[in-house]
Amino acid sequence: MLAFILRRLAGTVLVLLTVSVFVFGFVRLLPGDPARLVAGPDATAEDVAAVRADLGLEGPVWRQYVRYIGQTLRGDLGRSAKTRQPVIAEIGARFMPTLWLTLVAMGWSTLFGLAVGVLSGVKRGRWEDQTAMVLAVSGVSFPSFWLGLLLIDLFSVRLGWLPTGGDDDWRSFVLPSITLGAGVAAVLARFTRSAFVEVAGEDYVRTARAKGVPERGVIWKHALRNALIPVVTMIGLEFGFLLGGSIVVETVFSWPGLGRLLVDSVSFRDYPVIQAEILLFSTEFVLINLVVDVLYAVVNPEIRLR
Amino acid sequence: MRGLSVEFGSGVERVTAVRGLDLDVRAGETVAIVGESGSGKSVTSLAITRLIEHAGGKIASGRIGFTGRDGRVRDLATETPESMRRLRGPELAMVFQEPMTSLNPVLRIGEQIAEAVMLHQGVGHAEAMAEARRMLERVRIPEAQRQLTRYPFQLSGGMRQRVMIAMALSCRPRLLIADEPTTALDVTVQAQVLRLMASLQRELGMGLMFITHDMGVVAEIADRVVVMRNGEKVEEGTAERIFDAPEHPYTRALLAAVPALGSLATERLPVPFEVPDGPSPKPQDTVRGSPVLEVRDLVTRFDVRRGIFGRLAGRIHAVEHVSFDLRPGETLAMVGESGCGKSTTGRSIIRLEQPQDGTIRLAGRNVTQLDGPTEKLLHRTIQYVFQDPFASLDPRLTVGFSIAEPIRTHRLLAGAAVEQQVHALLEQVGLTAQHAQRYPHELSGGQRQRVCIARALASEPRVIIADEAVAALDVSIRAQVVNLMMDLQSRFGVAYLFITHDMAVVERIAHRVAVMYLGQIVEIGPRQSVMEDPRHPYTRRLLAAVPVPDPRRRWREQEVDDSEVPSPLRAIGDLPNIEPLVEVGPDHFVARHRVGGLY
Amino acid sequence: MSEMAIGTVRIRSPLGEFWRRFTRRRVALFAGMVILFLILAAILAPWIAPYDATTPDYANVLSGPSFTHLAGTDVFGRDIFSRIIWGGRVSLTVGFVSVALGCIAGMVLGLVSGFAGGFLDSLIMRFCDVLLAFPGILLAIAVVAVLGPGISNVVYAIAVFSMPVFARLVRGSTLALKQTVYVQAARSIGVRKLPLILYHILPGTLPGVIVYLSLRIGTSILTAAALSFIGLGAQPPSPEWGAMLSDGRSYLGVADHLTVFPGIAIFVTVLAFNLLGDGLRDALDQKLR
Amino acid sequence: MSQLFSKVVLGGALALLSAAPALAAKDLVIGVDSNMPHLDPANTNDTLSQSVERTMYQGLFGFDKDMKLIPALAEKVDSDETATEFTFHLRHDVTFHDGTPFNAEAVKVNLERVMNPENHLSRRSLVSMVSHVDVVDPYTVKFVLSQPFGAFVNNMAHPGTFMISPKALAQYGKDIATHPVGTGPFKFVSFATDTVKTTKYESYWKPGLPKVDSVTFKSVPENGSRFAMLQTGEAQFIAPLPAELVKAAQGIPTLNVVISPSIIARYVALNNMRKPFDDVRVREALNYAVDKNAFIKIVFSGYAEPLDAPIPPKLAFYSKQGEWPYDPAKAKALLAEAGYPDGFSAELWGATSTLAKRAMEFLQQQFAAVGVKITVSPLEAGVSTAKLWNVQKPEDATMQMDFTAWSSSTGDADWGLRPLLDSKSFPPNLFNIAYFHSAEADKAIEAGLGSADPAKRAVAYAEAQKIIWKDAPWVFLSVDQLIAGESKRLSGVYYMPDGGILTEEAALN
Repeated sequence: MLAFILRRLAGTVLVLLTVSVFVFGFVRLLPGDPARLVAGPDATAEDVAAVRADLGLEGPVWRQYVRYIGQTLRGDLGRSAKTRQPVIAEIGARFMPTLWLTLVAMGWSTLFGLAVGVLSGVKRGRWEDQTAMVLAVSGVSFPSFWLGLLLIDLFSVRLGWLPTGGDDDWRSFVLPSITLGAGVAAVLARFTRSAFVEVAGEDYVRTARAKGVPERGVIWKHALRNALIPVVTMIGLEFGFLLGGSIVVETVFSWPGLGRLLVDSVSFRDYPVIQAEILLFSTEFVLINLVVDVLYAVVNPEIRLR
Repeated sequence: MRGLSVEFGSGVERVTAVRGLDLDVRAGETVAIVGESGSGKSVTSLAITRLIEHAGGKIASGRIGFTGRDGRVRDLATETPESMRRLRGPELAMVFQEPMTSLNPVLRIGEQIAEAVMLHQGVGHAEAMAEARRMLERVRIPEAQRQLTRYPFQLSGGMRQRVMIAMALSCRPRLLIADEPTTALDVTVQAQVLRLMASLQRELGMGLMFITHDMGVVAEIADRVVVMRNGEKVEEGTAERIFDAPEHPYTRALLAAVPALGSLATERLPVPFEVPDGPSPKPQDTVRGSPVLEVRDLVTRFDVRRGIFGRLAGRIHAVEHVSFDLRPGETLAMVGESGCGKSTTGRSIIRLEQPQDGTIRLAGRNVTQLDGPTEKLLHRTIQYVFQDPFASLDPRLTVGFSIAEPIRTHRLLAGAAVEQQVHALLEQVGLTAQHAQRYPHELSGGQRQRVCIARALASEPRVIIADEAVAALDVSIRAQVVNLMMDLQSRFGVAYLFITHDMAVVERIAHRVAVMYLGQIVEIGPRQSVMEDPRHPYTRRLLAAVPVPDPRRRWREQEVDDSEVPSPLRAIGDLPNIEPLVEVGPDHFVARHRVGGLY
Repeated sequence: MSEMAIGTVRIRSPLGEFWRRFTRRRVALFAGMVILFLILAAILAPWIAPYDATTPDYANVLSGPSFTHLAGTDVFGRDIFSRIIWGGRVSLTVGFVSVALGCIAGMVLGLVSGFAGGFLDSLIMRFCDVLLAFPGILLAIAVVAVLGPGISNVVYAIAVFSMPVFARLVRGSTLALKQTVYVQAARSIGVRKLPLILYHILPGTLPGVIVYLSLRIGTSILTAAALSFIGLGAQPPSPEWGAMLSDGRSYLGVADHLTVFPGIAIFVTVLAFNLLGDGLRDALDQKLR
Repeated sequence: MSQLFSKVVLGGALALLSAAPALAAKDLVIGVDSNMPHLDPANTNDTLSQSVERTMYQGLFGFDKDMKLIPALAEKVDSDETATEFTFHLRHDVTFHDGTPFNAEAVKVNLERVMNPENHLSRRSLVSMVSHVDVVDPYTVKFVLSQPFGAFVNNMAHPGTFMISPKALAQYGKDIATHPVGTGPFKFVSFATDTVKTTKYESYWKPGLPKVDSVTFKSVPENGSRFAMLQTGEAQFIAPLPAELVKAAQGIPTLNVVISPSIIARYVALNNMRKPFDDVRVREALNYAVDKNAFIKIVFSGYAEPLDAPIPPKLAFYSKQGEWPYDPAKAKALLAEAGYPDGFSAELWGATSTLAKRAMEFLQQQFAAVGVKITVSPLEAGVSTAKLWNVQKPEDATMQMDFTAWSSSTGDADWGLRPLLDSKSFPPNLFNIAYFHSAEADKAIEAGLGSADPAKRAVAYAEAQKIIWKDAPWVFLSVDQLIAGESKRLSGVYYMPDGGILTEEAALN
């Protein structure tokens, strides 16, 4: 098990290094000059040059990269071109809100998706199944920003139940996490259903019935645990979707997270922030998938004990 | 059971799988239900336990009277689902065909057995686990206590089937329904399991309904036999009566197709199967000339990697120093149980696997190192027929395309000649030119295998490696295909390397037999001499395990050998003990392994 | 006793079997017809759209739905109904072309990767891992940020992030197909690589690809809309649905019809593609029957 | 109905949510449309950050809600004839939030920090003409300039020269941006790029102020969300309120819509050095081709005024020039005269905001009517600065037409004209992206700067505006009206003509 985790970690580091090259190269492909933007409207040419040096944009690109990796490994992600703050502080403040929002969305959508998926699988072909699946497909067919705006209009403005944005208390989590998680819940519901239906046809489910296990036991003990194995992998992939989705949702709900920062920093060409943030997004995604792999091993003894 | 009918689907898609079936099983009796695929025998078993409803079918009519432990007679066809559930386990139990998939992969063995115990006997977890251990001991699983905490994937097929039996019997059912419980097992393991079931049945005094397609197995275990065909019962009687004096032509046909080991003990040459209403078959003498295929010291091993950086953890020694010759017109049967390396030997010869060592000579030419011309020669001269005719034809291409593929690949013919040749080949294997336009799914299993044989013949090969080529076919069709192959051998002088586990087929088709065990040939020689005078302990054990289709020659008195075949997976540097082959009779060689322990 | 007597299963070709099972799924069939209808409407836009999609009418801005303007007019007085019909051309093209590009590139990579194995396989798969390690929309933002906003760049962006998914899918089925007996049979005959891939492997990967294709089209229409929302999508005066929805949101509460109609257009289209994909999957996948 | 709905549809749990937002009565929340990058006044380029800084910082002078120059930390100023020496007399009763007294020494420290080129502060240009700062006595400070600069007091009212506690400067160095310590009515509490919280400064020097306990700025870029915040009471003031939502806001009884004039001019800069825009007839034609009233109606839902001079009316020394009337026929005739009877094609740049895109789309339609085919290219901030400001030589400029806006943060005509239209202001020096060059205009602009006498300056700037207007280096479009939404409970928050927000006198009841 430990060896398994270590091997995954090694792979993760490799992927992240490659990502860092991509990110670094990508940022330099972007049209636009951050130094000029940072220096401001009345800066002199020398000022701009000084800012450029400050941003690590001097010298050949490969040297910039070596310097950048070295600094990154030492935990120094540079200073934001826009705010002149250390990137680490800039991102640090926004990391937790995004992580929390993503986790809350992931949490409810996983629970909801699994429950609906199992219900549909059990009631396959019946109206419960049909309704749930139509709702699920609808869930993935909504442009999320529109859904968000509609939710604000209904629950905040018209009904006055929930705040429109911010991350002040648990109530402010409700609408953004619903908007963010709706698609994932729907995908998971559909996926769980098909995994469940597939498992329900397996021989060992028949065995369980043959030994007189009650239907509930057949579903929860025998079928679901096996159906979870592919679903767990799916959850990992969907996490990436959530991270991406947070970019839009955070804008709609004024959520002080990484997604908004990214949009801002891309439009401002704030290289150090973009670099750090894409790296962070990828790390988060890769790490979550590591966790998912471990979970996968937990539900699947064949992987765990090999 | 009276007038049972089972239907699947609804409306125009409705299919009646079982029609008006009557059947009785008494306590302590073993009733075998026999029939070929599609005869409705499995459907019947599912109908009794009402699991048929979860498989999409329903009981359309009839009643199933069942006398429970409490003496009450219930109609299982009309019981509520909940009371059926209560009956399953303590009264009715089932063992299924596929031990590999019938156990829940994510639950420990002990938990799975204990679950049934807890459900029906109302005992606590600890007690149920103790009972589970006792059951495992009872089905003769070694180290029962330790096995309780293992997962199914850690056990062999035979062990899993024992676990299934232990689970089924854990509540001492009145009736055990066993649906082809040994079909997926090797013959020695099958013998073990059959003996185990028979002895447990006697101990528990339960009724046993045994579903199988194998008349040999029927003869071994059944008191009474019910023969089914197309969802209907065609004949019923005691085992002795059915085997001695079958009445229905279908029963007769079934029995005729069952190869009986030892029936050719006095014949040196291969003899085709007898065909109902056909001329009586004659021995064939087809071997001519010097060896067309010479294999020397063939070695194929697979690396097993695990750990953080894919460290080499061991090797599977699939083929170890295998040597043999094959002459034109000759059939060498390669026998052995799953995992013994017989298929890998065949695959290594045509390079579907890469051998590590050894030489292969084809018609005197060394084809061990492949370059362009030798590769062409190899693929043209040796053809391979696979076990599963359903899988070995591309479902998206017509039969004609598949047969023409070797011709086109090796540019043997061009233009319209290709089509003509395809038609000719189809006729040679007993099909018609019209079949060329068909897709594989439109053909029956036997027809498909004929197509595969036609494809194999298309490049005019000198050697055909038939890898379990008839194993997936029903017995009656198996005989026809074997006969076809023998007929083709006599016409074209093609040599067969016939890889199989079916000793009865070996007896018919082989000139010589090679017995493989853990990657090595442990015995090789003329068929007659190997089968009548086996020298290697493994050969003996293998032959002893083959069921005999004669209810009077049961082996029940014999001792059960519950040992498992060891794994060919070895640590790095741990080389297997390879004993040289020693001649013990004319052309009959045996590896002198230490007798008794088998390593 | 003949062999034919044994078989009782009715015989259909794979295509016929697929069609039978697909047509039994009424929802999917209906979804397919909706998509067909949308495509037709987009093609016939010049003839069926009541107004031009770009001609402004400053005297008649932001008017609600009426008989003259079925879906009302936008901030420039343009007929929203006509813009949605014309916009179908843009949005559907974005959906189709981006996924098709990603699919073709992904299929080539997947086939090569799965068939060649070894180092090339590792290389391609690590590359896909890296692409997958970027959340999809992030990758799209990255591509658009480099190439600049605009509908064709949106197409490339979405293609880039669809590609690894197809590559993995095709690689997976290539590996599975490589193990099938019929491919081994072909190899045992000596069939060379190219015909082997073209005749035996490629067709086998198609069912999975087709299912995924239909599901991804919906995703890419949504992604295009999300890109429009953050200002990186289609540029004016293109009547792309996402851009219409995104631009109209400023008028939420004042002129809701600006968002409702493009929103519905996106929703219905994506829904239809998803339902179609589900139906195709059920019809193509034996296991799920 | 709400209760029934929640019970039936959403269950008991959600019903708990219907409680009203729990904000204490005297906490003011202001919703704004973009992030506050940082809070070092000397390094700030955006109006919004300046508004936030204004709650905590003050300069020697300041602006009132009408952009009128008023004394702040200085009680009065004297200057010499040539506008090269300015003496400020400081207030005696002011302390910084950290207890440091405010005096002439503090002014000197602040000024020298901004002047020092090594600090690379982006607002250095405001004081680049200062040669040295003399402390005359603890509360008198003299600035000696190296060249005459009539608008100097305006510069001292600019946020770039706000006074920071010298002690805090020494303590935090570069990090002063996240630890603001000033003399303003509110003290700094916390800062994230989305939210800045400040609290009442008890020892503020103006008696009776501040009247609210805290001021929080929240960035809510999404227009609909920002408006929703105001509706739900999560914010008491939002700015800007998008023009298209004015009608909706006016329909809500608890809200006020505040509409005020601005100094934000909207125009299309034309590259005067590039064909076909080097021909004045083409530039005139384009001015005739746009219906300004329709522009205002469509783009600003009517909440704007036509731009009738190169600078907006609220800037000092504005001089009305009339209007370029909408006359497409004349535009076509002029184009034909200039040799473009079938029009021409060109690219129009602009920002990526919804408003900019709408404006560009409108302009595209208008120009199309006279045969000029426009490709619209919204550019992100990072791209446009590089493409517009980083050009080293005029002939390298790729810009053809750029829809843009300018707000003179000093409130003076100089900063409204010189950086944009003086021939010495070509990029990369300043922002004359139109590459407009007119010797007479240059002369007039310099004359305006060369005197501290308002009368002389007025004459010079009137001349400059007349020349520029006639030469039409831009397509003159409109002057924004500023629109804010506020709760009826709120008073004393002002939206200034440059888009800044004044919170000093805020009161809630």
